[in-house]
Amino acid sequence: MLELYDGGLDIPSILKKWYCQESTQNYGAFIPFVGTIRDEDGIDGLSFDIYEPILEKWFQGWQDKAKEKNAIIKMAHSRGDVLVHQSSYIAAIFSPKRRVALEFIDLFVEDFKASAPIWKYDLKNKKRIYALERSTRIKGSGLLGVST
Amino acid sequence: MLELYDGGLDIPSILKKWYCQESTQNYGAFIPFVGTIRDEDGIDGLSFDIYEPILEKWFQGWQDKAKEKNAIIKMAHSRGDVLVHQSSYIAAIFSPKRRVALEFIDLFVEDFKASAPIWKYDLKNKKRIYALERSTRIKGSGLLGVST
Amino acid sequence: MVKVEFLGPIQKESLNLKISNLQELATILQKTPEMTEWLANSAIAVNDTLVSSLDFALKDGDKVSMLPPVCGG
Amino acid sequence: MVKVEFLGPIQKESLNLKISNLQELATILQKTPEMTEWLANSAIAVNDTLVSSLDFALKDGDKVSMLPPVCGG
Repeated sequence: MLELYDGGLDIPSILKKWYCQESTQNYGAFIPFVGTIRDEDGIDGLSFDIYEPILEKWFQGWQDKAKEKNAIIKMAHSRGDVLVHQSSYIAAIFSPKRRVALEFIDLFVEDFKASAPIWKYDLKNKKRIYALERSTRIKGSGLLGVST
Repeated sequence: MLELYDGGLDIPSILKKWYCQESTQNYGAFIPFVGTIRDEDGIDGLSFDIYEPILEKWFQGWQDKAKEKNAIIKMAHSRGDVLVHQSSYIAAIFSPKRRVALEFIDLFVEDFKASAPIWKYDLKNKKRIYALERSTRIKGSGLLGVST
Repeated sequence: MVKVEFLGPIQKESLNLKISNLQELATILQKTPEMTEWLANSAIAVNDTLVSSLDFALKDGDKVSMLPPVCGG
Repeated sequence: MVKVEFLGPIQKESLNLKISNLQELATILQKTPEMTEWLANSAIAVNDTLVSSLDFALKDGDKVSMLPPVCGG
């Protein structure tokens, strides 16, 4: 399940909803990862653009991988502006056993950072500044830049 | 912070409390681990004994390790009986950066399983049966069994 | 016609081009100096699937998307 | 006197013994056949700190705890 929200996430509500949705499904381990905007470099917050069609496909690929281990993944992300100390990201793994969950949450979050089609901007003085230096090229980038 | 409760844990309330406690402390990553009793082997639930003095010392050792990385750890566990589909365990890491949190939650949960002075019993037909075959000897066990 | 769209921070209007593969798109976009860095940085998707070869054939109605470096979370 | 307590599933009342090290405790407990498996399985703490040597000296008022295999979570 992939959920997108405008602005900061209501983390306690999302955690409660997900936990209750799965509480009788016999998952022994539940591991959420929550990302919260840090107050640093004088930013007022961050802002996000998302390209949903590719995000959905990327997420479905992970859901399929999880299913092979009898696990499931849930994820929510913010669109637009999110202020400092608000949260913009939550992902969670439910699995029968703990090792699968501990390994999946790490792999999932790292691949999310490297591959999910989401662009981050610093919010400073009402301006939206693309965070190029903190961004990661998607694997295979540069294809159209090759001189021939 | 180490919290012990009689019976199953109210996971949504604990998650909300912990999240709100730290939401302005500039932790970019928050990773809880929740353990829920699985319906298996015909058990009605599990039951737990805890030896608090050593649990507190063990937990404080981890809190000190976390502090070196500017992270903190919270944990709650059930005492006594916890029924199937209820949760008996939650631990969480808060850290400025995600790598520290992802690595700590794994190491912490595994060491918890291997070292925390907590004993587990299956609840079956109103009886409490020690789960010896699923338990782990604490490092250094067998000291008094050595013949001399 | 093939629709070419520029995602996230690339400030450029979509294009509709008569091209039959990605090589032709590369040749066209490389003529625009302000695109140089984006071309070097960005991944390419055709109909929302990432592709890895310039020979990738395009047909009428296809959508090409350019994805610059990402940073979710 | 040294207090010896048996934690978790070990169904045994605490003992108060006049002993000066863990070796003496081992000798006493090894005489009880139903303790054999617990002795082989359990870790030992003195005053709530785990110890790893039978030579560990004990003094009046110390508390020795026996911790059988654990399984939290």
